[in-house]
Amino acid sequence: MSLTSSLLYLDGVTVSFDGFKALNNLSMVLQEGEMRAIIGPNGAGKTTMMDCITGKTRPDTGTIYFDGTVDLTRLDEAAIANEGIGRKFQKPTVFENHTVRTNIALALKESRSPFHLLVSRLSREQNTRIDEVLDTIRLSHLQKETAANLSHGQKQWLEIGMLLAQDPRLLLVDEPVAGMTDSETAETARLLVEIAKTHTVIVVEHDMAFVRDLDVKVTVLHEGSVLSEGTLDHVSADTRVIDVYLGR
Amino acid sequence: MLEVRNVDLHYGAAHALRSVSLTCRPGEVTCLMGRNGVGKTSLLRAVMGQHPISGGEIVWDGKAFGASPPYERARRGLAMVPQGREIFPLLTVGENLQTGFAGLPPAQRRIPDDVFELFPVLSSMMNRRGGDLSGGQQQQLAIGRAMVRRPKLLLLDEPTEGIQPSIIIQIGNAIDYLRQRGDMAILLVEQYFEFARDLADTFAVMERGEIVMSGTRAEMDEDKIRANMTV
Amino acid sequence: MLQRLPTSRFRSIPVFGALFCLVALLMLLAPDGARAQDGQDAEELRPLLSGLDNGRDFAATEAGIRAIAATGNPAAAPLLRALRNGDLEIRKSDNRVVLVVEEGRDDFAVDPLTGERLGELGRRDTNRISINNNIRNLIDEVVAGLTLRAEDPAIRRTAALEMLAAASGDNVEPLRAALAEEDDAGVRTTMQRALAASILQSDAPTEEKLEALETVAAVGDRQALQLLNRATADAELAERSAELIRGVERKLQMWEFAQNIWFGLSLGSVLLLAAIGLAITFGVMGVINMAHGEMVMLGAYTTFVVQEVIRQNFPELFGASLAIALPLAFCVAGLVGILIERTVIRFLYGRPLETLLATWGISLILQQTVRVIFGATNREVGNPDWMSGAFQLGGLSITYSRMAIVIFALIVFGLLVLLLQRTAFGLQIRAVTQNRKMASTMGIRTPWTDALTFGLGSGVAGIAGVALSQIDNVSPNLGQSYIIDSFLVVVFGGVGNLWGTFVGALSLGVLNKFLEPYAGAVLGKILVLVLIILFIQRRPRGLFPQKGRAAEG
Amino acid sequence: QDDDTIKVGILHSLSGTMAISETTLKDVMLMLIEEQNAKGGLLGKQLEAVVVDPASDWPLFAEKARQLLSQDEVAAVFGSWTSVSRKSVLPVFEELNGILFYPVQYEGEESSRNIFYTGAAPNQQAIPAVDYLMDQGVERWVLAGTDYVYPRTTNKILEQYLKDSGVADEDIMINYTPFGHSDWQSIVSEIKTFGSTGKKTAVVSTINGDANVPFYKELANQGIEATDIPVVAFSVGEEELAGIDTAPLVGHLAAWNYFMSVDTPENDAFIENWLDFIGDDNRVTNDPMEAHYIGFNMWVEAVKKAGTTDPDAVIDAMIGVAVPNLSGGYSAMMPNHHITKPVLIGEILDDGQFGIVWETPGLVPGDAWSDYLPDSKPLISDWRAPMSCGNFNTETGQCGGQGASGQ
Amino acid sequence: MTTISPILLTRFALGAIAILLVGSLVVIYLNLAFDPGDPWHVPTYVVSLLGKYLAFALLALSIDLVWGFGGVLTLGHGAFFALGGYAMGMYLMRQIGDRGVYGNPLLPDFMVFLNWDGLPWYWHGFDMFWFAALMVVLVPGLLAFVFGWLAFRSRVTGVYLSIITQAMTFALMLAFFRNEMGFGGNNGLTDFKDILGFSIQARETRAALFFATALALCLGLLLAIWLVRSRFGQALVAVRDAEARARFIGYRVEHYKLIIWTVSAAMAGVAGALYVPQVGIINPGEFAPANSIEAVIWVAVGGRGTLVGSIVGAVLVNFGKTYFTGAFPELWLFVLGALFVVVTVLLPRGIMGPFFGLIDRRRQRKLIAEQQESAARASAEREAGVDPDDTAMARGGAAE
Ligand SMILES: Nc1ncnc2c1ncn2[C@@H]1O[C@H](COP(=O)(O)OP(=O)(O)OP(=O)(O)O)[C@@H](O)[C@H]1O
Ligand SMILES: Nc1ncnc2c1ncn2[C@@H]1O[C@H](COP(=O)(O)OP(=O)(O)OP(=O)(O)O)[C@@H](O)[C@H]1O
Ligand SMILES: NC(N)=O
Ligand SMILES: [Mg+2]
Ligand SMILES: [Mg+2]
Repeated sequence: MSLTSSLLYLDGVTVSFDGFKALNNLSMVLQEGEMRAIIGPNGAGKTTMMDCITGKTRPDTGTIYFDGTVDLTRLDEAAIANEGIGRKFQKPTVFENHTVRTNIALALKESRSPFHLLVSRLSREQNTRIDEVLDTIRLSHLQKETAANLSHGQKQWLEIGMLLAQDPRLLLVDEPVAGMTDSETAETARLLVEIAKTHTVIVVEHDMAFVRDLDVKVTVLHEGSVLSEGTLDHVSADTRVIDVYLGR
Repeated sequence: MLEVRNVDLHYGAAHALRSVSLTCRPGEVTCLMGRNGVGKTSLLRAVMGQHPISGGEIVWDGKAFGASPPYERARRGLAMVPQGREIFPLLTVGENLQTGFAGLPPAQRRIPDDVFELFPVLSSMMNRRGGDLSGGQQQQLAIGRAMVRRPKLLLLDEPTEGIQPSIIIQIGNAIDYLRQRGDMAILLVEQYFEFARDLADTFAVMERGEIVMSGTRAEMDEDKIRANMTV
Repeated sequence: MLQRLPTSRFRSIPVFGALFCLVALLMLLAPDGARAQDGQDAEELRPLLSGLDNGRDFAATEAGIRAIAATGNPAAAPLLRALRNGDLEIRKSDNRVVLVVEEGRDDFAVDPLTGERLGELGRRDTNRISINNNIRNLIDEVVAGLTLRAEDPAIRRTAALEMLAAASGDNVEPLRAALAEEDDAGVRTTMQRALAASILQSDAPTEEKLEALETVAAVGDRQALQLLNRATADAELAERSAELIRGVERKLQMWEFAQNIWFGLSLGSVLLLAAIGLAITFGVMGVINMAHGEMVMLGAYTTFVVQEVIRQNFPELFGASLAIALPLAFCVAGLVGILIERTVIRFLYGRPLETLLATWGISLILQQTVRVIFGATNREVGNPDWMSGAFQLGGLSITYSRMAIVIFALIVFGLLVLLLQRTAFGLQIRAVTQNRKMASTMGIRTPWTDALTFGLGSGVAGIAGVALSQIDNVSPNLGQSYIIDSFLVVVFGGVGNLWGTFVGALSLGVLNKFLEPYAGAVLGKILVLVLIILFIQRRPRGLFPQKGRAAEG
Repeated sequence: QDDDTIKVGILHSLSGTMAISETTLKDVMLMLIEEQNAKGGLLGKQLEAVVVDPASDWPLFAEKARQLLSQDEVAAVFGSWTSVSRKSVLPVFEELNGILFYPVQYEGEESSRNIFYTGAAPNQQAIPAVDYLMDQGVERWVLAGTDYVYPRTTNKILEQYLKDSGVADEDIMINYTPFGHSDWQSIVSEIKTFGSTGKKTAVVSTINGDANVPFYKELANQGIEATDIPVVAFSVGEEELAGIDTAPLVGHLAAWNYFMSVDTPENDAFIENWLDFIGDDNRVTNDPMEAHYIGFNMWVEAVKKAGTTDPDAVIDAMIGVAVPNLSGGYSAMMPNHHITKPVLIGEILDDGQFGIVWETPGLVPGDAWSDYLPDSKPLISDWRAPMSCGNFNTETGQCGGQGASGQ
Repeated sequence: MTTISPILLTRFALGAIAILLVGSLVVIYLNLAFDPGDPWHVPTYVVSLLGKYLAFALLALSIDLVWGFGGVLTLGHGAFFALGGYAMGMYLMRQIGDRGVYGNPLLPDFMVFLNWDGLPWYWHGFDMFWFAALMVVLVPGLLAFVFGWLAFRSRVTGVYLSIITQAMTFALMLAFFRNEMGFGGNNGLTDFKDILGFSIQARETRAALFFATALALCLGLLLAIWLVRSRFGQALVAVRDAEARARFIGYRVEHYKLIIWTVSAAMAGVAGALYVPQVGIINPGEFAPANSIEAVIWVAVGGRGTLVGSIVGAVLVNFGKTYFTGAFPELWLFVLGALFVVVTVLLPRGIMGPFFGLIDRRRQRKLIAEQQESAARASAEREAGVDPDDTAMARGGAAE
C-alpha cells in the first residue's frame, strides 16, 4: 500500500501514559472513500487513536499521515480540523449556551477566519443545509432550544449533526449509538452507510448489531495494537477476539 | 419498596415528567424504556433527589422522601449509576470507590469482592485517576462505585453504554444475581431491548414525560414496545 | 499615658504586671547586688547622683557617669544600667534621683542605692533623666569595665563582648587582669578575642599586634573585618592584615550566599503560610476567595486580643500567648469561614466567578468591621521572648522569629497534606469539590463537607495570621497586603496542588531574595512578576500540572 | 440652619491604606471643632464638620474636594496626608478658590495660594536631623525610603547637603522599597554590612507608613541597636510606634516639630482633651495632629481678623497670623504659606514615647523651595501683594506659570 | 452562564444609546443654559462626575466584551485603562508648557526638581493631540496584543490567565511607582491646564468632555453589538464555553480571543483617556489590582454578558460610592460590601438579569409550545404512516 493512495496512514504509533502503553506500535491504513469499523475491549486504545489523529494527544513515536502528505503529528487541532478531519466524541460535547441551530451553523463547512465571520452572514444555501441536517438528526422541533437543555441522547444526535454539517473528508465517529434505541441504532447505521458513499469514515462501536449493519471491514484493537482484521464474521470467529472482547 | 406517585418535574418552564407513577420491589428489576429525551433520566434524578419534583411524592419503605437531599437518600439505601458516568476525575480508581463509604458502618467500609470479580480491570488500575480511564472503564467504575454502597435500591441509567459485549453479558448476570439475592430493588433504564427483556420483572415505557405502557415481563409485547421506541 | 513598663536590657520584651516587674527588678539588682546591699559602700555614690542630671547637656552627664564609674563601687553598675534603661528619674517635688518601678498600673519611686520605697508616683511627678545614644554607649563601656570580674559568667561574657565591640587600648590591662583569673573556657575565648582587639587599638609592640591580628581574623565575622580594616592603617600590619582580610571576605561571601538562601526560604514560608489557606478555599474548592486576606487578619487580631487579655490578667503567660492564640485564631477564622460559607458561598457553587464578587464584598465588610471595633491604627502584638533576637549559625544570623515561622509553616503544611491525602474527610473534600452532585449521590453530606472545608481553609488562614502578626503590622489592611501574593503562589504552583503551593512559595521566596540585592526591592519584585507571567506561558497549569484526560475532563 | 453654621470640610481617608494614619486626624479635627463651638463658635456661628471619606483613592480625593467646595460650600478644608492626594486636590482648590490646610511633613517644591502647609518642609525636619547626627559623629549614611516622591525628593536634597558637607560618595547608600514592603531581611542585613566598616553609620529613613513596623521588627531581630547604627525617621511618630514593641528600638531617632512628650502646659492640656475626646487612655498624639491644631487655630484667628469666611479675605488675613504651638512657642504663617516651627529630635523610649535629645534654638521657617535643588534654588514664594506669587524666580525676575494661572 | 439572545441584547443596547445621547444633551443644556443658583442648573461638579461614571462604564463595557463573551476573566484591565490615561495625561502635561512652577518650557515639574536633564524619548510626540490620541489606543492595544498573543497561544486559560493579568497590572503599578520611569512616580501627572487649547477648568470644556465620553460609550456599544451579533460573536461564545470543542471543528481559538482581547484593551484605553481630564489626575494607583477587580465587579453587579448591564453596574456602583462616602463616611464599606453580596446571592445574573429573565421566560414558554406542536405533528405523521425520517435521511446523506 503506498503512502500517497491512502487517506489516512498510521505507522508504529505508540502512546504511553506514565509507562502504560495505551497505543502500542499501532499501524493502520485507510483508503479514500473507505468506511472502517473499529472494535475492541474497553481501554483497547480506540479513543486514544482518535485523539492522536485529531491532534489531542501527541504520539510518543510513530507517524500519522493524512492524504498522503500531511503529517498530522505536526499540526494542532484546528489545523487538523481544517485539513478535513471531523470527529464525534465519545462523551457528547456541544456548545451548551447556543441553540441547537446555532450549534449546527457553527460547524458548517466554511472558512473559520474570525475576520470572515465578522463580516459574513449565513447564505440561503447554508440555511437550507442547516435545515436538512436538523431534519436528519430529528431535532428540527428543538432547533431554538438551548443545547444545554437537551437530554443525553439528544446531545449525541446533535454531535452527529455537527459532524454532518462540518462535512469533513474523514469522519471519526466514537460510539455514535450509545444510548440510542434499537431502531435509532438501525437508522444511524443507514445514515453512516449513506455518508460513506462520499466520505471516509472510521466508526468505533461496541454494538455488534450496529457493526453488522454497517457491513464493512472491521479492525479489532487490543492493548493498543491490532488484534485482528477482516469482516465482522471473520473477526467474530477469532477466538482471541471472543476471549478478550465478545465473550462466550 | 419504592413508590413513585404522580410525580411531576419541571426544568424551568419545561414539563419533563407528567404525573409519573411507578413501583419497584425488592428482588425485582423494573425496566424503564423510551426514546431519547422522554424523561427517563429525569425520573431517576427525581428518585435520587438530584432534581426537585414539582408534584406528587416519592415513597421509600413507606416514608416519603419529601425534599431530602441525595445524600440522605443514599444513606437510606439508594445508589445510582448515572448517565454520563460522573466519575471523580482526579480521584484514583480506589478513591472513587471509597467515596461510597460515607455513612456506612465501619464494618462495611471495604470494597466488596464482587466488584473486582465483575470488573477485573478496576483492580489492576486502582491507582490510575478516574478521569484517565477509557469510557467503558469509567462506566464499569461507576457501577462498581454504586455497588460499594450496598444499596437496597439501585438506579441504573443505561449502564451498558459504551461497555464491551463480554462485560455487558456479565453485567446482565450480575444484575440477575443481585435480583436473586432478593434484598435489592433495581430500577434499570435501558435502550437495548434484548438486554432489558432478559432482565425485567416489570417494565414501563415512557413517552414525552409520561408512562404510556407498563406491566410485568409476561406482558412485554416486543412489537408494541418497539413501536414506541421507534423514531 | 501609656501603661507600658520598663524593661530590663537583658530581656527584649516588655514585661507586664507586678510579678514580672519584681523579677525584673531583682535581676537588675541581683548580679552584684550581694555586695551592693552593703549600704555604706553604696552611699559613697550618693553625692555623685546629682552629676547625672544635666538636662540636655550630655557632656556633663558623661562626666558624671565617668565619675561614678571611677569609684569602682559595686553599686555603680546596676545604677548606671538603670540610667541606661531610662528608669532613673528626677522627682519634681524634691529634685531627688529615684528609680521608678511599675507595679500593675501604678508607678513607685525607689531609692536607687538602697532599694527603699519612696512612695507612689503620678504621671507627671517625675522627669526622666535625659540620655542619648552616646551615653548609652558610654554606659555599656564602663559597665563592661565594672563587670568584667562579676560573679556570673554570663555577665562577664557580656562585658567581654562589649569590649570586643568597642575595642579600645584602655581595656588591655583590665582584660589581662580578668583573663588571669578567668576559669570559664567560653568566657576566656571571648576575653582573648576582646584582648586581641584591644591590643590592636593600643600602642603595643608590633609582634604582639601581629599575633592579635591572627586571633581576630580567626573570629572571621564582620566585626573582625572591621578591626582588620582598621589595622591596615598601620604600615607594619598592613600586609598581613590585607591577607587576612581576603580570607575573611571569602568566607563572608560564602556565608552571604547561604544567608540569601535562608532569607529566601523564610520569605517563602511566609508566602506559604499566607497562601496555604487559599490553597484550600481557592485551590481545592474553587472559590475565588477575595476574603482570604481578611481571614489572616482575623487571626492576627485574635492574637492581639489574646495578648491584651494576657497582659491585663495573666502577664506570666505572655510567653505562651502565641500557643494560646493558635487554636483560638483557628476557631475564630474557621467559624467566620463557616458562617460565610453557609450564608453566601453555598449559593454560588457552580458559579465560581461570582464568588469573586461576593467574597470581595465580604472582605470589605470584614475590614470595616475590624476598623470599627479595633480602630484604624496598628495594634501592637508583642514577640514573646523566644521569638526575639537572633542566633548565629556559623556565619548565618538566624532570627528566632523567622525560624519559628519556617518551622511552623512546615508543620502546618505537613498536617494539611496528611489531612487531605490520608483521611476519609480529605477524600470527601476532594470528591465534593470535583463533583458535588455525584458526591451527594454517594452519600457524602455535601453541605457539611463544604462548610468544614471552607472553615478549614479559613482557619488555616487564621493561624497564618498568628504567625504574620509577629513580623508585620496588625491593622485592618493586613489582609490586603497578602492577597495578591497568595493568589500568585497558588496559581504558580498549580491550582489544587498542595505540593505545588509548597514548592511555589519557597522558590518564589528564594528567587525574590536573590534578585533583590542586584535589582533592588522594587525592580526585584517587578522581575519576579514578569518571570511568573513568562513561566505560566511555558506551563499554563502551574509548576506541577495535572496531566492527561483527567485534567481536561 | 445652614446659614447659622460655618462648615468645615474634613478630607481624610477613613478606609483603604491611609486610614491607618488619617483617621486620627479626622478625630482631632472633630475635637478642635467641638472645642471651638464650646468656646462660642466663630463669628457668632457654630462650626459644622463635614466629614467625607476619600478612601485612600487619589482621584476620589479630587472628587470629594470638589463636592466639599461646590456642594457643601465649606469655608475651609483640613485634609490630605500623602503628597499625591494633595497634588490631586490642588487644582480643585485653585479652580474653586477653596482653602486647604495640609498637616503632614512633605517634600516641599510647592506653594499654592489656596493651600496652607502646616507640616514640615524638608528644611524643618530632614536637614536639622542630619545636622544633629553629624554632630554625633556619623560619617556614613544610609538613605532608605519608600519609592515615592517625598523620600525621593528629601533624599535628593539630603544627598546634596551631605556632599556639600564633605561626605564621600561611597559613604552614602540609597535604597528604595515599594509601599508596604514587609520583608526587610536582605535590606537590614545590607545595612548591617554597610555599617560594619568602622565608620559611625546612621540610617535616615523616609520609609512610609505600614512598611515601618516590619522594618523595625527586623532591625530589632537582627540586633541592630541604636548604639550601633541609629535610625532617624521622618515618618515614624508615636502613632506608628503604638503598633510595635519598642523595647529593642530604644535610642532610634525621629525628627519632628512636636512630640507627645513635650513638657508644656499647652501640650498637657491638649493631650488631656484628646484622651477625653477619644475615650481611650492608650491613644497617643503626634506631629500631624499638632499641625492641624496649629492650622485650625490659625484659620480661626484669620477668620476673626477678616471678619468673614470669604476665602480671598481669609487667605490674605492668614499671612502673619501667629498662634501658640504645643511646644511652648508661637508658630506664624509665613508669606510662602508655610509656618515657623521648632525642630525636635527625639529618641525612642521603651514606652513608645520619644525622649527629646535636641532642639533647634529658635523657630525654623518652612522653605517651600529647597536651596539644595538647582532648579528650585532661585525660586521664592510670597503671597502678599504686590508679588502674590508662589514661585517667583529671582534670576529671571518672573513669576512661574502656576502662580500666574492660580489667580 | 446562560446566553441572552443577541436580538434582546441589541434592543437593550440601542435603548441605552438613545438614553445616553438624550440624557447627556439634557444634562449639558441644564448645565450651560442656567446659571448656578437656578433650581434647574446642573452643577459642573455633577457634569464631571457623570463624565467619570461614563468613562468607568466604557471600561466596564470593555471588560464585559472579554469576560462576558470571550470568557476571559481579566483582573488586569485597569492596566489598559491607566495606560490610556497616561497617554492622555502626557499630552495634557505637555500642554502646560512653561506654565509649570519652574517655568521650564520642556520638562514637566516633577522632572525638573529631580534634576532630569532632558525629556525621555518616550515623551516625545505627546505634545501633539493626534499622536497622543493614537497612543491612547495603540499602547494598551499593543500591550494587550503581545500579552494575549503569548498567553492565548500557550493556552493559558481560566484562573491562570486571570492571575497573570493581575500580575501584569501589579508589575506595571510597581514600575510606574518608580520615579526613574519618568511618569511622575506616585504623584503621577496632575495640574493640567488645557486640552486642545481650551482651559480644562472651563464649564464648556467640561461639558464637551462629558459629551465626548457619552459619545464614546455609544460608539463602544455599537461596536460591541456588531461584534456580538456577528457570526464572529457566536463563534466567540462557542470558544468561551467549549474551547477544545471549537478547536476540533477548526476554530483558531487563540485568534478569536486575541481579537476581542485587543479590541477590549483599546476600548479600555479610550475610557482611561476620557477619564483623566475629567478627574484631573492619573497616578499609578490606577494600576492597582484592586481597581481592576472592582471594575470586574461593576460588570458582575450589572450582569455579565449583557452589555447594558456593565454600564448599569458601573454607574450604579460608582454613584453609590460617591453618595455613601459622603453620606456615611464610616459605614459606606458595609453598604457597598453588602450590595455585592446581596446581588450575587439574589441576582445571579446581575441587576439586569431580571429584566432579561422576564423576556426570556416569555420566549421559553413560546418555544415549548412550538416544540410540542411540532412534536405532535411528527407523531401524527408517523401514525399516518408517513415516515418523515426516511426522506430526511436520504437528504442528509446526499447532501455534501
Ligand atoms: N492519561 C492517562 N493516564 C493513564 N492511563 C490512560 C490515560 N489516558 C488513557 N489511559 C488508558 O489508556 C487506555 C486506552 O484508553 P481509550 O480511551 O483509548 O480506550 P478505548 O478503546 O476508547 O476504550 P472504551 O471502549 O472503553 O472507550 C485505557 O486503559 C485508559 O485507562
Ligand atoms: N437540565 C435540563 N434543563 C432543561 N431541560 C432538560 C434538562 N435535562 C433534560 N431536559 C429536557 O427534559 C427532557 C427529558 O430529559 P431526560 O434527560 O430525562 O431524557 P431521557 O429520557 O433520559 O433521554 P435519553 O435517552 O436521551 O437519556 C428532554 O426533552 C430534555 O430536553
Ligand atoms: N507628604 C508625605 N509624607 O507623603
Ligand atoms: Mg473510547
Ligand atoms: Mg437519559
